[in-house]
Amino acid sequence: MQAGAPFLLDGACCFQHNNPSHHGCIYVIKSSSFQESNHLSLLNYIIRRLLFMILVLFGVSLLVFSVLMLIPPGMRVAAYVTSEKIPPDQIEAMIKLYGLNDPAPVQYFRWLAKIFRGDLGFSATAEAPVLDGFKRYFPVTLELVLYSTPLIILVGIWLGTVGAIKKDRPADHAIRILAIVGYSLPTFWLGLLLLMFFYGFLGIFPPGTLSVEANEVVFGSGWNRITGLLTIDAIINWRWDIFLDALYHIALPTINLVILDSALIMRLMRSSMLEALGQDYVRTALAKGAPNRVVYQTHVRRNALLPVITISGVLFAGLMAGMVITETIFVRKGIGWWMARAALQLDVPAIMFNVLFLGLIFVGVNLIVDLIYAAIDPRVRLG
Amino acid sequence: MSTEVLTEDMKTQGPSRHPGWSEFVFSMKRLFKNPLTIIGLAIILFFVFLAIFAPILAPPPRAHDPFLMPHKGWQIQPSPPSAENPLGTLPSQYDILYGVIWGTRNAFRIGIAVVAANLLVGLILGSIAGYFGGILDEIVMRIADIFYAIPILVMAMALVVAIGRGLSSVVVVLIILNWPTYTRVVRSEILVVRNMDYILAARASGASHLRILFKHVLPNSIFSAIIVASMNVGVTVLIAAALSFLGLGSDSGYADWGAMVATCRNYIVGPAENRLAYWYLVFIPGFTIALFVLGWNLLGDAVRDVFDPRMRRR
Amino acid sequence: MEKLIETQDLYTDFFTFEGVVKALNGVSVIVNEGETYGLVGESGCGKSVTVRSMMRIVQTPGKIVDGKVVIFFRAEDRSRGIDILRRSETYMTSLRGDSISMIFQEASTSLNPVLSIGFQVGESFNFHRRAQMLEETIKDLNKELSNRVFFLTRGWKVLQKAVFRRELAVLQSYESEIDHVDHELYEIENQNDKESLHRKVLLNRRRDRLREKSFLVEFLKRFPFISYYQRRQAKTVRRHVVKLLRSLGVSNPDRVVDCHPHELSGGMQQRIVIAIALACHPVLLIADEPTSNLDVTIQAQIVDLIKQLKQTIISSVLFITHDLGLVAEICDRASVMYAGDISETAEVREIFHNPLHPYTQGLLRSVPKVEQADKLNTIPGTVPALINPPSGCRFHPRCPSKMDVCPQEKPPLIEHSPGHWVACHLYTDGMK
Amino acid sequence: MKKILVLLMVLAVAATAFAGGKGEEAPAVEEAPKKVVEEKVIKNPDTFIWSSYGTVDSLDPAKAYDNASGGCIYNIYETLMYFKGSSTEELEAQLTTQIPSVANGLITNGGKTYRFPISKGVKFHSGNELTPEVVAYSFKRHLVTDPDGGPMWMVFEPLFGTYGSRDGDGNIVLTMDMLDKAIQVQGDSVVFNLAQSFAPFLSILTYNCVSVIDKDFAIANGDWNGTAADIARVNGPEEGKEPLYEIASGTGPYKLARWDKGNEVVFERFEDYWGPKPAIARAIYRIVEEWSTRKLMLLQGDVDRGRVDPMYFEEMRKEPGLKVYQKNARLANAGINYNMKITSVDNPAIGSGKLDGRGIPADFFSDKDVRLGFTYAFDFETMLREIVKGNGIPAATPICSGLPFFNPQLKGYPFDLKKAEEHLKKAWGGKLWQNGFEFDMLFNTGNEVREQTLKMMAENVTSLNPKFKINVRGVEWATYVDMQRQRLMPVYYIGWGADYPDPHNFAYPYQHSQGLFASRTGYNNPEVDKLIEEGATEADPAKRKAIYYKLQDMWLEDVIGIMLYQPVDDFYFKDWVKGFVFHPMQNDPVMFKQFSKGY
Repeated sequence: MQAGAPFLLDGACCFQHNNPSHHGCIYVIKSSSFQESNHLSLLNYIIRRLLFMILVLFGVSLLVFSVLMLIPPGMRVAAYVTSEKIPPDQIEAMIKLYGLNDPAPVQYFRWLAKIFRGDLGFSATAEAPVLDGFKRYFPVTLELVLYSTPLIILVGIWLGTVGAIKKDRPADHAIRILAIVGYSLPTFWLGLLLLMFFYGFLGIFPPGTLSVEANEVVFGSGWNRITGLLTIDAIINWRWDIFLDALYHIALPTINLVILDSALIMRLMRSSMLEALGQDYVRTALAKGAPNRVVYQTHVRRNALLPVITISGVLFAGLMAGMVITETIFVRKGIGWWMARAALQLDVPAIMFNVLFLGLIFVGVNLIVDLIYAAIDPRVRLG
Repeated sequence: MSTEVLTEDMKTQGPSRHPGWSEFVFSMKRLFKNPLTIIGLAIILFFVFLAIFAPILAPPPRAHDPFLMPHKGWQIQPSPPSAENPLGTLPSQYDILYGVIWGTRNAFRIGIAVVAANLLVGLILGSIAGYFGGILDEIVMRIADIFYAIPILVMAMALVVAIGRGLSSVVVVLIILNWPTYTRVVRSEILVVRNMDYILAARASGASHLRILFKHVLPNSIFSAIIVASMNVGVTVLIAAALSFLGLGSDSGYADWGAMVATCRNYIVGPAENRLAYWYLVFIPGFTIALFVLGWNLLGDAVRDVFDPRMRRR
Repeated sequence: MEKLIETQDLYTDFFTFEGVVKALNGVSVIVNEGETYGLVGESGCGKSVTVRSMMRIVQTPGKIVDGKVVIFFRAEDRSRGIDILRRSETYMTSLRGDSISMIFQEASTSLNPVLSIGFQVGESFNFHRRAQMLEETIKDLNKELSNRVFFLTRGWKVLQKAVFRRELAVLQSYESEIDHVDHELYEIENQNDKESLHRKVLLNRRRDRLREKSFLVEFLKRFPFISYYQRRQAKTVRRHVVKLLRSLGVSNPDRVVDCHPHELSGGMQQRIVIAIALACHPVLLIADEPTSNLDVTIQAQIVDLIKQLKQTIISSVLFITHDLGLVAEICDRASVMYAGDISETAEVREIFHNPLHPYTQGLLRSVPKVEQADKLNTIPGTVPALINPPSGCRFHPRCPSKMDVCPQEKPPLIEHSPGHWVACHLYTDGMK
Repeated sequence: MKKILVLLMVLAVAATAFAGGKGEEAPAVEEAPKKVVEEKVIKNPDTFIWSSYGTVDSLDPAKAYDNASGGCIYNIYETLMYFKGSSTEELEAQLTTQIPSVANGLITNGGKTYRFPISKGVKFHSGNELTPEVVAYSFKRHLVTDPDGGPMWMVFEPLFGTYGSRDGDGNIVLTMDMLDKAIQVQGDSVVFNLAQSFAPFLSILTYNCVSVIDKDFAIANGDWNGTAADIARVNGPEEGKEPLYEIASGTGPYKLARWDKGNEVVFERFEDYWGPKPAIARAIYRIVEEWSTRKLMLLQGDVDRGRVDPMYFEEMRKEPGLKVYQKNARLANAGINYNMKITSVDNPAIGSGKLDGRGIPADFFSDKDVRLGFTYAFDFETMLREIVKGNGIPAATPICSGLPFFNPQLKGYPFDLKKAEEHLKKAWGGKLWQNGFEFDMLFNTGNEVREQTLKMMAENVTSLNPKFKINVRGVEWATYVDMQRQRLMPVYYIGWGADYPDPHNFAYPYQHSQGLFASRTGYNNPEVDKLIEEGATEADPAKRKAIYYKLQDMWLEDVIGIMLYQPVDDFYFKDWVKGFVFHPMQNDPVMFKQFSKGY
């Protein structure tokens, strides 16, 4: 849900619009000569950003790990304790077995070493080695992301634009209210409402990822699992019934995410459109005899998109947080669902891995965002 | 040769108060012309009313622990709205109305506490980073980056589990995890203000850093931070609610909206005769949260429209 | 002398949160064919608003509430003129940048930062000379096809050609029609009886149908990737742009076209803006303080450029400035504006030697002279806020020779001596 | 705005279209069960799907100590013998040809030697033959592996009189010759030599932790190779590192087809199973956490059995199209134990740690009057009626109905606030009453019954005297485990399910000073300890009866805690399911071989 995101978003959109990046690693340079080619500088920019990424990830791992070390071993071992019947001295034995009593640095470097050996540890919540768990859960999330993100962006930008163009007309008001309500709704509540109405009352759009029959097919023999993304695999296996079934199950969560997250883009897009509309170059375009359509599409939109792009990285973080709740409610066993459990059961290996993974994605997304930004806005030089 | 001279010295005869002030007055005027502001305020005031008069509206059965919701018996099956429970009950007969009313206090406690604390931290770190810049800035901001890279909800969950569930720990955790936002805002504002003429002038006239910081820089950058804060109260409550929903807020039976919604998860589908039998469970507590947050967001939105440099005078 | 364009007491308001800003208070200006006309006044007196109103590009929250803007250069009707405020937006777009065009102060902000120079200049051609562009493109393609090409490339070129042909055809039919329809509509505007209203509706419908020209073409032009074929035609446009820039004395234009505004110097930017305006050889060029915030040498260059263009391409220039010196230098006639009113209009020489309006006198007095010894004398008081402007003559609070009639009624613009108009109670017969 | 409306409409249309298109996969909830009934359509007729929420921990018999894992293992592996039908005393042979008894001379040496003739012609899923060596290996292997938190302790107790293969510091004390001495192959049979005679031994041998595994298969997959040198390697494996964690080859009626962790375990019929051929070809244990989902799947017949929690029995009994087996008493019970030796160092649960009204002393409950007071203040009727909703049999002592030597006459203390008050007045020489107290009662979050019960108890006690304060707090499982370990909780809410149907299995943990719960609560009564040890080793039923009756009396006399109830369970099947036989100790899932589908 919008946990965190709007914090960043509002901070970003109303006070940092002049700074294209959240990292301050991107410079707006007014260069008077146009001889220089920026390919080289672009390359070393990317390299520097990758190094920076590694640095951040290291920091993240250190931070998260030390936080987890604050938790007493007796609690961390609980991830492995499944029943009340286990006597205390056996718990002690487990603590020793997993070396939870060692000083934090020792544990950290043990963990680090293991990672470099490719052993990410065993996740008690996934009941499998972390990597297996990841392989199992990630496609589910990825699929949802792949379906919802484009929708979120399109809907958000479209409605935002309409709102700006039709400023202070009924449509605008409707959209503004939609947006503000949209991001005031608790993710979980909206999810439950959708579920109650569609699934409980109408008996359609069930939770989960597949219907029982489809499940049999997918897990049965004769189904080759290539991507792990149900819809894609369905097409590869030429099973349109499965494809539809998967869509049928992914529809509700997608709607849920779209309603919630597009609200933010909507808002930002509208305001930045309005800002752009007031600029002098719009006047120039008009004086040139440009029809309104051209003014909006060529002159205004590109400029208006800049701030939207800027925050899309942050939006992604919001989306990930939304996953935790959405997946929990719609019983889609993906990364979000996994993380929620891991966090509740203090499944240290899983938490560490997921946090790092998401951190990686987050930083990566921001890098891409900066590149796109630079591509759209010629004033920006990366380097 | 131009008449700019003439127009210049005309301008100087304008109002000679602090540049921010007249601006502020104007903004306030504008703020209250906006219907959204009024609606938002109305909603918030309504909740304030609930919070203040909770003891009268819903007299607590156990004075020393008013947040514990009253219940008649232990029937786990929730019962629909009736004379004695106007809004129905949660599983094991906790009165929803009572929960809604007393939950208001919790909501405010969380929202205000977290935002205020974050604001403070943000101001301190932000002004240090922004004003002095250099290595300090680097350090603070890189740490902020690290925090941004951590998925907040997950980290919050783990932390709450670690320091023991309950609203107080939710508050603490949110404070720990959210400071970078404010720090950033304050910093970027200060970076803008820092090089303004009157600051330079003050510096030239040999005023001490602290003095400049407190007399000139902060007063001008604190605004936006406060605005962000006002916009974030709602959001904070949302996150807290989400945590409670995931089972990390207070225990069931305590007046906490998120936890109340959580109890309804097993009652989405009603019995055969009426599939929507438990609508009140799902609907009422969640609606309360939504309304509360909506109130703050409406206000925050209006405030932003007014104070946001880009949206001014449109 | 032939009138070229005329505004008849124009009222433009800005609906801001502070209140309604009455920016124009019945402005009447006449620009004759072949002259350079100056509009003088302090910043914020409504010069720019006037010209923007003339082009109907007043941006929100501004709105033209009353008045007429009549043009006389369309062949359609020279005697009566056409009130463009009553014409359709489509008509206006065909007018703007084609027969009337405009250059702005702050060249840096009036260029779109994210679009290349070539594109921004080229747009003018695309809007108003599209047919020509297409024809040339097709001609080029024919030439290329005449000598032997690899068959795939050939296929591609043939395809492009076909599409361009189609577009051209559509465009021509559209233009002929739209003009016709628009004219009819305009005719109807003036007499309004029952069946003409009905016809009006019909015509409007027809125009709308025309507007979405040919679905195929529009689709091909807009759809991502498919629209790639447009590059070919862009090439032609580019050629023209380069030519234009060179003619405006831009050094190595074929590199400049690929630049973005921020890569150019201020003077260069201003040249580009001018280029955009002149692309289609307008009849009237409106120059809105083109030289402000440029350093003096550049200023001179720009001014010379405009002068020389005046001789070559454009028939008339409407030159806006707060710089009396400049007015004296280049204008034939000029009006002095104050707070949304025209206070005085006359030959430039007349204005400088025999200013009638107290404000004009004040202005002239406040210009520093070389041999000046005593301190520079100024007009007391400040420009009034136009939300609630002074009643009657808006200048009266600052007027040295204020009379009790001034606050009461607004002085009409009267022809004091031939060709010298002034709006001041000193000269109305209404002096009691 | 219009556009938005259109969008919504399109969505709605799409939704309905989906619904129409997939009529039989997701029929509108209302008519689903009815339809099935009248048309008599059986969904996936030769597959049996058992849905519940317990996650499978490990498929290694030596590790599995929870219902879900156990249930799966029983379908794959077999033990030497198992219970007949729903009896808890009568055994039937599985991999042995005869059930040892003193009568048939297979139990000798005063009940210290057991001989099991191993049946022939039994095949493992891998095709390997069952031999006495394999059986012996299986037992030794399980003892050697002995994972932490596993059930192997119950085999160590009779064979070696210890409770595990490691001592307190984790050093391995189990040696090869101990094993060879205890478990021997003689001809066609396997012989066990016990440390001392142990009455429940036979019933212990029904537990999944002594399932017979496929020796060659196991060794091929890196399991213990049978030598002393290899013991250290396989002993005490980490979670998920047990050799047989996710692979299996047993003699059971079903073989493991697939374990999609956290989602489902799929079994396929083992065609050359030695016993009668099971009717169901394919059985699935599917994990469905969400109750509403599980419920709907059951109603629509997408699953044949859905686990239902007591709180929903009432509403589910109304649902059409189901076959319900009501009120089956499990061999399990729940109780609240008073902690008489609370760890007092930085323990937030006991406040000030003194009897000053703001806390309680560490030995608060060592005063019998306190215990009696609390016990009398406990309202059995309400709990059974409203919290457990009548799905429990009131229990007086740990030894519950269905166990041998259960004393049906005994009654627990009645709900009587008067008595409670007078006892609390007496407690701590009256200081308790005048100063009052405050402490926390803790439960693991999510366990609603515990939560309600403790809250009710707290409310009753605190209603006696405004100076009494009890905070009922929920803690996460992690915290809960930690607090148990450190013995921090003033009262323990405890649940115990039988490992084997013998009073020893209940008396020991609850009452023996070394037992799981008693040790946690610091209860130590040498006389009781002596009795329990005798009870275990005593062979003569009559004598045992006396012992256990005594123990039950002593429980009530010492008021170690409040025995709450013995859970009774409803089992909900789709009405086409046939052949379910309830067993008081059954796992979840049960053995699939008993089922068939049809009307």
